Amino acid sequence: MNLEQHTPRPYWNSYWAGFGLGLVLLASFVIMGRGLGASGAFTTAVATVVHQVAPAHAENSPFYSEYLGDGTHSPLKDWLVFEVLGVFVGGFLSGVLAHRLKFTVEQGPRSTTPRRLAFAFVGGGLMGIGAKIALGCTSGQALTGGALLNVGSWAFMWCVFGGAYAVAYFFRKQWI
Amino acid sequence: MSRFAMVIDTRRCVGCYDCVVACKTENGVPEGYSRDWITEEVHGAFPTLQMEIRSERCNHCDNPPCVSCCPTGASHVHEPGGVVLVTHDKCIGCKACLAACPYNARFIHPDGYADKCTFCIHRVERGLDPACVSVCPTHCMHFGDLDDPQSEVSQLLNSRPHHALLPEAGTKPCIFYLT
Amino acid sequence: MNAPFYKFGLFGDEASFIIAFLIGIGFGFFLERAGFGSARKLAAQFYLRDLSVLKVMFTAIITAMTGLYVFSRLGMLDLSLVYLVPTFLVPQIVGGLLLGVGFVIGGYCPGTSCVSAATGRIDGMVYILGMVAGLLGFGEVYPRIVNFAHSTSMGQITLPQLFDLPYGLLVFAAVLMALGAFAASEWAEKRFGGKQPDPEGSIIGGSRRLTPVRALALSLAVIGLCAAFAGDPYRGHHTTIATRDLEMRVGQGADLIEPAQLADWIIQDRNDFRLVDLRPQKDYIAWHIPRAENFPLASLTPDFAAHNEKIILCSDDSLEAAKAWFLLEAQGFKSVYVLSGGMQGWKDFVLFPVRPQGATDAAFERQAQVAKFFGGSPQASNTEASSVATPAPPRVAPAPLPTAPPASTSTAPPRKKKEGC
Amino acid sequence: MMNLSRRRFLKIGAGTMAAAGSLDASLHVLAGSGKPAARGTRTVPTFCNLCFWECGAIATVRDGKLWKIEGNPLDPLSRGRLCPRGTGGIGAHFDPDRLRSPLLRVSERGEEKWKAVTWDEALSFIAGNMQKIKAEYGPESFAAFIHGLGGKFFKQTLRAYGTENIAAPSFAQCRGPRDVGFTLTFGDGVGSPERTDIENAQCIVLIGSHIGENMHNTQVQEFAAAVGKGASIIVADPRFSVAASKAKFYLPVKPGTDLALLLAWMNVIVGEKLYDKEYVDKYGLGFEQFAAEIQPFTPEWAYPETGIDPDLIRATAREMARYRPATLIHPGRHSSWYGDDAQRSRAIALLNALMGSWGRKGGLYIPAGMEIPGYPVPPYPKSEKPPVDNPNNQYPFADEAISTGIREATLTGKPYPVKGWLVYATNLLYSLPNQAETIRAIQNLDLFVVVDTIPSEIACWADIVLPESIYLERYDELHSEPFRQPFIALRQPVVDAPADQKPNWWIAKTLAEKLGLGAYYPWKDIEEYLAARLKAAGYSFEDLKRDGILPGPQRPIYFEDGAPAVFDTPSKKIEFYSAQLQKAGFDPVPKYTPPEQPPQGSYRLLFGRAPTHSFSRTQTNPLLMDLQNENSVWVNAVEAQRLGLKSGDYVRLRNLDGQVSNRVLVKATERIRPDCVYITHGWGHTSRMLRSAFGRGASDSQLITRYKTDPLMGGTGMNVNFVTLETEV
Amino acid sequence: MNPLTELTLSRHNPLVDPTLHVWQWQIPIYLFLGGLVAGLMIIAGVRLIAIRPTQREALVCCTIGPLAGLVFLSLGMFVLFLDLSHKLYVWRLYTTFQITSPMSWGSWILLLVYPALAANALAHLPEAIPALAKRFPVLIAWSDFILSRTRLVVAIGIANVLVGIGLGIYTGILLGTLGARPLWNSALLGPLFLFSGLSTAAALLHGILVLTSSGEELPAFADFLLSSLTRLAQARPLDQKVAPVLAGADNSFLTIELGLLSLFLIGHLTSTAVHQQAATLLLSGPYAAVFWIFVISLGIVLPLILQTLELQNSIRHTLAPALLVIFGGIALRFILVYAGQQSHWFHALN
Repeated sequence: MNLEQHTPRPYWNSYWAGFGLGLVLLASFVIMGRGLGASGAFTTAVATVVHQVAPAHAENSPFYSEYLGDGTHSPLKDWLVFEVLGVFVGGFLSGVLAHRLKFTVEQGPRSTTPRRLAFAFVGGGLMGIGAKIALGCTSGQALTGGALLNVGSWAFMWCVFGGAYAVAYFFRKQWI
Repeated sequence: MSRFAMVIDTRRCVGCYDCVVACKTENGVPEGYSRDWITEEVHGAFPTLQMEIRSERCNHCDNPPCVSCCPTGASHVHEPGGVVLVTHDKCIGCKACLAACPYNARFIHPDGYADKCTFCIHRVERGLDPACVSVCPTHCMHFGDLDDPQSEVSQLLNSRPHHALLPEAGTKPCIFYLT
Repeated sequence: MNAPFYKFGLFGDEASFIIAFLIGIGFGFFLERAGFGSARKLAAQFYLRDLSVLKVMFTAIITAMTGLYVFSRLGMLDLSLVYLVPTFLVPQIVGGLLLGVGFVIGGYCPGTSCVSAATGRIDGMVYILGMVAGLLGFGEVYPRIVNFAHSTSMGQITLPQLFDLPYGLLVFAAVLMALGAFAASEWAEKRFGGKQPDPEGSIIGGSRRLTPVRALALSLAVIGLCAAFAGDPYRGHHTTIATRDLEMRVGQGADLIEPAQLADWIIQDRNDFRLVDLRPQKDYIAWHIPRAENFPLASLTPDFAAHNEKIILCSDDSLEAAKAWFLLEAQGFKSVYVLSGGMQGWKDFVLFPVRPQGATDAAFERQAQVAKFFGGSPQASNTEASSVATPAPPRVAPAPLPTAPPASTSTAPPRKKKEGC
Repeated sequence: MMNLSRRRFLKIGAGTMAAAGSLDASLHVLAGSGKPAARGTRTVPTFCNLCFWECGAIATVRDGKLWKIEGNPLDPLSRGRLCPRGTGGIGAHFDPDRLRSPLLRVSERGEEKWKAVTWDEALSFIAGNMQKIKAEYGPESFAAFIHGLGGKFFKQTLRAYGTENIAAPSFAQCRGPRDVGFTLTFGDGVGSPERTDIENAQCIVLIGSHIGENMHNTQVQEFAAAVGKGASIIVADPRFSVAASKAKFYLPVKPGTDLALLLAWMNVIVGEKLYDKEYVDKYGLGFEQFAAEIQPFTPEWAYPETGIDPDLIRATAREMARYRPATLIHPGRHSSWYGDDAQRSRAIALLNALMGSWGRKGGLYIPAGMEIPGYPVPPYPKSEKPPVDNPNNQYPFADEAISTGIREATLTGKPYPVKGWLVYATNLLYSLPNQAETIRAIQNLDLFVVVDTIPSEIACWADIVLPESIYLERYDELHSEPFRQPFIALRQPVVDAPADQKPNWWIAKTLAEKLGLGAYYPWKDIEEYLAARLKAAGYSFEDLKRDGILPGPQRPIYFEDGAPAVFDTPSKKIEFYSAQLQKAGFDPVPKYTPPEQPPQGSYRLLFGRAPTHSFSRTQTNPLLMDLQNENSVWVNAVEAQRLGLKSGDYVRLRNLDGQVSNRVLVKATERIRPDCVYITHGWGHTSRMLRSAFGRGASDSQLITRYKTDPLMGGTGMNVNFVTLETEV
Repeated sequence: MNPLTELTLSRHNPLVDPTLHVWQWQIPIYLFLGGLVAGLMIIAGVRLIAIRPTQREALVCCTIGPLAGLVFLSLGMFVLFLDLSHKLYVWRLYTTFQITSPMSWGSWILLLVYPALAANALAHLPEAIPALAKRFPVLIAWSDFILSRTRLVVAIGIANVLVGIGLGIYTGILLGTLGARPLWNSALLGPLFLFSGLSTAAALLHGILVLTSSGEELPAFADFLLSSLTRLAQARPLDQKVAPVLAGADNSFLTIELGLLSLFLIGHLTSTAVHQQAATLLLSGPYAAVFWIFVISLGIVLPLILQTLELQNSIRHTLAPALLVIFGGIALRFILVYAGQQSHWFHALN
């Protein structure tokens, strides 16, 4: 047996992947009456950790306290937290089945690993802040709100693309 | 042989807590803990209600699961009388007996050992009733020997309908409630 | 079908977490399949090399959008119960721009970073760490920008509401726009990415056959077109009513409450029912049965009472009561009753009961006393029923604007976490 | 947590002591301080003071430490068994929040800033100010609120000083209406302990009395015995009380409509001729007029008012008649509810009269007392001014001083100013309605003295607080109330007071001496006083000290056994139709007026007792706190669900005057009507010095801002407040 | 559950009310470690018998496993000790033997575990950790002593298997005999915990194999984290003989565990109302989310899928199944201990 045989399989056609994603989103609407999300789960996790470390600080903060619930059960017992847990598992499963599981760093040919990781960290930070200001990220706002014809979501969506295209030129060395 | 038991008349009991406080003073039960307690069970909807008030404590079961699960023999059946007792300096505080008791009658004494009702064995051995029985202003509680057909408890059980708590748990409790 | 299932109480919170997990698996699976576990693939979008992001996102959006439209238009789903993130326009624009910049720098968005981390991408893991750091920082500065974050609030608002256009039309517009964008993307990919279009997987390139992808696009377009003319999904309530069951209940009179029985319940202070007065407010204020709450027909929303509460409807107009009865039954209320004879029945049998011919005073005494209690007066058997027409002097003083249920603290909405991601 | 750490500390301490065992003993010898505690147990008979029932008890001391207290088998009241409060009474000795020394106020009233002073300073201060008031306004301008047996010597000092304005809230705020109603009918009240022959009753009607939850020891014992014997119990209560759970008939009567129910019962009994005709003919007066008056009040009439089905009213009326005369319609005790309470109590009396139960076995027996001559004292000075509490005799049937009347006079200065108060053993802020009014009255005072064992709310407003030793630490006046069996009981000290607390007799006597009234206390100490009184009555003090109780000779207590059938009404008959009421302008036969209804969304506030606490005075008793450490508000389960509340939630109660209570636990229960809520009295303490009770539960007293005054006798009906529930976040 | 029933208890004893909570994290951790050690013993015992004593080869199962077992057992006993509230009297356990008490049985079994594990580890210690053998040559002598006696080897193997089975079943019986808690009231808890222990042990060994293999692309961070262990065991290519056996065994154990868990729940659901209510705690009650997601999905089903793929050579052997199975095993103990304490015979409110 030769493990090298397993080369990663190609990605799905975007339309079919999108269709599948759309059906998942629709299922969420039909079953739960709510859409998908991601950043909320991280916020809850952060709020929980802050609450563990400095309970008084978290309870007094208008930001964290919103994510701590009424105190009757753990704030981690939350829909989005479980959903994001599923995202990890689903992504992992898909990766395993397509032989794409690999410890590696995604970067353009001209980038270096430390630089890429630093950029990833900064980009993540910006994302976290942006997502909180906008009350959602690409999944919670663009995807979910987009399907619901939500005003804010469409405005948000165009701004994501707008913002990204506006600065894309300056970061081209990272990717191409 | 003798088999000590308690018979409690729920028709007379008013749930006044005298048994609870008498136990606390007699046995020096620490603050925040109780060896006996009052349970009120209400069925129905207003105004068609039934309520049973019970003074509850360790049932001193004939088949005590707390004794059989004790790894050190600290929990034991004291004879004569079949009273379930705990030897404090044999108890390691594993809490298995707390988990084994379907009545939740036991607790961990602040000093570390498992504790519960002793049927006031120190009084009974001197020919007195347990403290809770001796103070009850409604005379709803009776203590005596089940093996003696002439005893008050035997006679009461023969003459009146009664039930014990959770007979389905198979512990053969020795506290009976007259209805 | 009563969707969204969760909002109709089909299952509890615990089960919802399991569902969340399963939905999450699906979400993660398709994200990974689309290649969104790879930052390079995602970032290529912004260099017009590979526009999968746009294609995947818009396909997902229009799929869910049309599906949602169809379900709600068929009355299988109550669109008003689907949670909508409120719009705060400026913060969302600013947040969107920040997110866009973060996207290019970091290469992921929060959802895709999970997938990338799960498939071993170390940059994805670092990205998540960065996001956590960002959130921590944001948590500390949030109190200072809270005013900004809450500015330009527009509430829960959709594009159809904003532009005052039919919902279906906007669905169609979105589908058309998406299809146009797909065509543009394919062109751009060819132009900038130098990709040769995959004959099976593209819309404009390749052969002229009706490939499955094209069939998908076509069906979405057709549904969109129909939607443009098919009306508003919000008002498309259709409910199946078990006619035989209803017939049986109506036939047995099991849907009626006799006035005398209601009077007894009020006297005995039974509180296991809600008495709903359907008449216009001014009639209600003029006089009403004690304990009655005023809910004109239009205000009988599904949440005006708990679904398992016993509801008794009264009105001047039996048709009005019947309408309300149907409406509430259709909304899933479990036990709805109509006051037999309506307000007139109340007057005839409770306020101004007529002593039956030959009945003794003693036998009639109870009814007479009840009548007096409610401010009416018992009638001797020979008197004309004309006096019945006079409205009863209300025993219960006219309440000022009693439409709202008693102001209880519990009506304050529980503190709710913002949904969304 | 506190307990745990304290316990650990003690454990460590004990370990150290054991290690230094021999050293410890020798230290005692060296220092010569504190003899080692006596080993072994000893018992001391005394009588309880946890409530007004004053049961005979035997306290046990083990190794010098108070261990337990049990009933005295010789005592006819306790019959050898105390109630939970009595059994937990030793906790009062260990109460960590007790007053320890006299306290003199050093800032504004109510700010709770104090300076500890000596008894000499304290009593000189009081005596000086009392003399000033006497000189300026006359002695009548000094008033007192005194509750219970321990107040005897204070009354003596104040009578000697020259005032008769001495009231107890137990009249106008509690049992007054009942006793007035019975006196108007039978010429005598029901007394305390009540003359109810519950034990022998075959049918017991409780209308607003929750025996079992109010732990009047003998009554509960007799009630349980009656239940055990299968007596038929009829309970009318808005709440499914403990007694209701023993009842054959439970009538969920609408609050405030009890009189309608009573009238309907009488209507049935008279209409169906079910009453004791022979008895009524023999002892009654005005029965025909009475029968005519109640004729319209049929069960059907009562139905919409009370919500009780007419058939049920008839059935219960017949049930009562079936067992007469052994049918007892219990007079209750706390009876100041709706402002028409004397008339309602009169209706209860009349119903008893129809049953022929007064003076009969199983009804209301004729109690017997014991004669003990008083200790001879000089005659008290005669006052020229009328009593301050009832000017112009506006409440013509008040036969005791009206506490709220004294408060009114203090506020208005009419008919003459009141400038000094002495409050003994009653927490006025918890017993009088409308706390704000009491506090305003206090502002008009020149001298305000409170004598208490714990720093109660009223003590916080005092100028000077005197700490009294508790009942286990003192002698007291002899206890001898007319009862089934006559008796004399002695209270004697079991242990020493832990700090500088003094017995009431010492305080009153020393104060009298400071006032120059030493002649009224011609004895050295109370032992001399008690011995002299007992000797005069022909009994031995030593016997009483040994046994605690001296039973008297049994005398007949029923008419059939030869008890005298004396009715001390103007007509010397049972007055079915009351000419004296008619003359004074009141209904000669009770009439019903419907109560005010709660506004939408609010609930009538009802209050009552729990078996584990007495009034507001036991909440710092560690033993009793361990049984119940806060009260809860009972809310009908359906209402609670509508309000989004469940058992264990906390709410605040807000009354119609905007008064908001402390936070209180919800008990969502089927056991109460939907139109009212219920809390037990005595909680929600606001005195910071009551550390272990501060802020626990809600206080009904705080919410009783409104009250309705009974026109017959000045009682204050307090069940007329409505509250809404606010969720506590 | 009759909504029209109100049950009010005045008792408020700590650890007992409002629901029993006598056992916190210590007991589930102890039960997990006990099960894991039991699994390690059984696997070690079987492997010891299975390979011929003369065939000297380094063995994760026979040496690293028992050594880890010794550590885990000591850790478990320490955690158990932490749970005792009357700690100074712990020696009382060994002054008596209470035949009806599983805990007494367990405390004596634990004493047997040490020598059995140690003997097993000794047999192949020199090959497994040559560095150690170099420093303490006496180890080689002991190893030779054991391996030269076939009967002794078999005896050690059988002893390990038997004591392991006893230990594994005991961890379940410990709860199973506490009839007062309906959720625990099942004889299946013994086998369930035994097989759960076996699956975690197999997964652990499999994980160690993966970690210590110097196969292509050793995960850097894992290398960093566990470099000490890998150095001990000397990195070598993935043992292509043992790894699939372990994965396969783990799959069987997981399948049996799943079956037992189903039987356990079916048993409750077809029993009395209190048992049904107890099972509901897991199926749809407050523990449902954790049960379905962490125990069933992530702890059993997902590793089953992954290991099946590994066995089919569809994917590489990774650490993931091991971590998932171990995590699932811990979650199972936690959930059963916590939910069990919450289940009760008074199936009224409160």
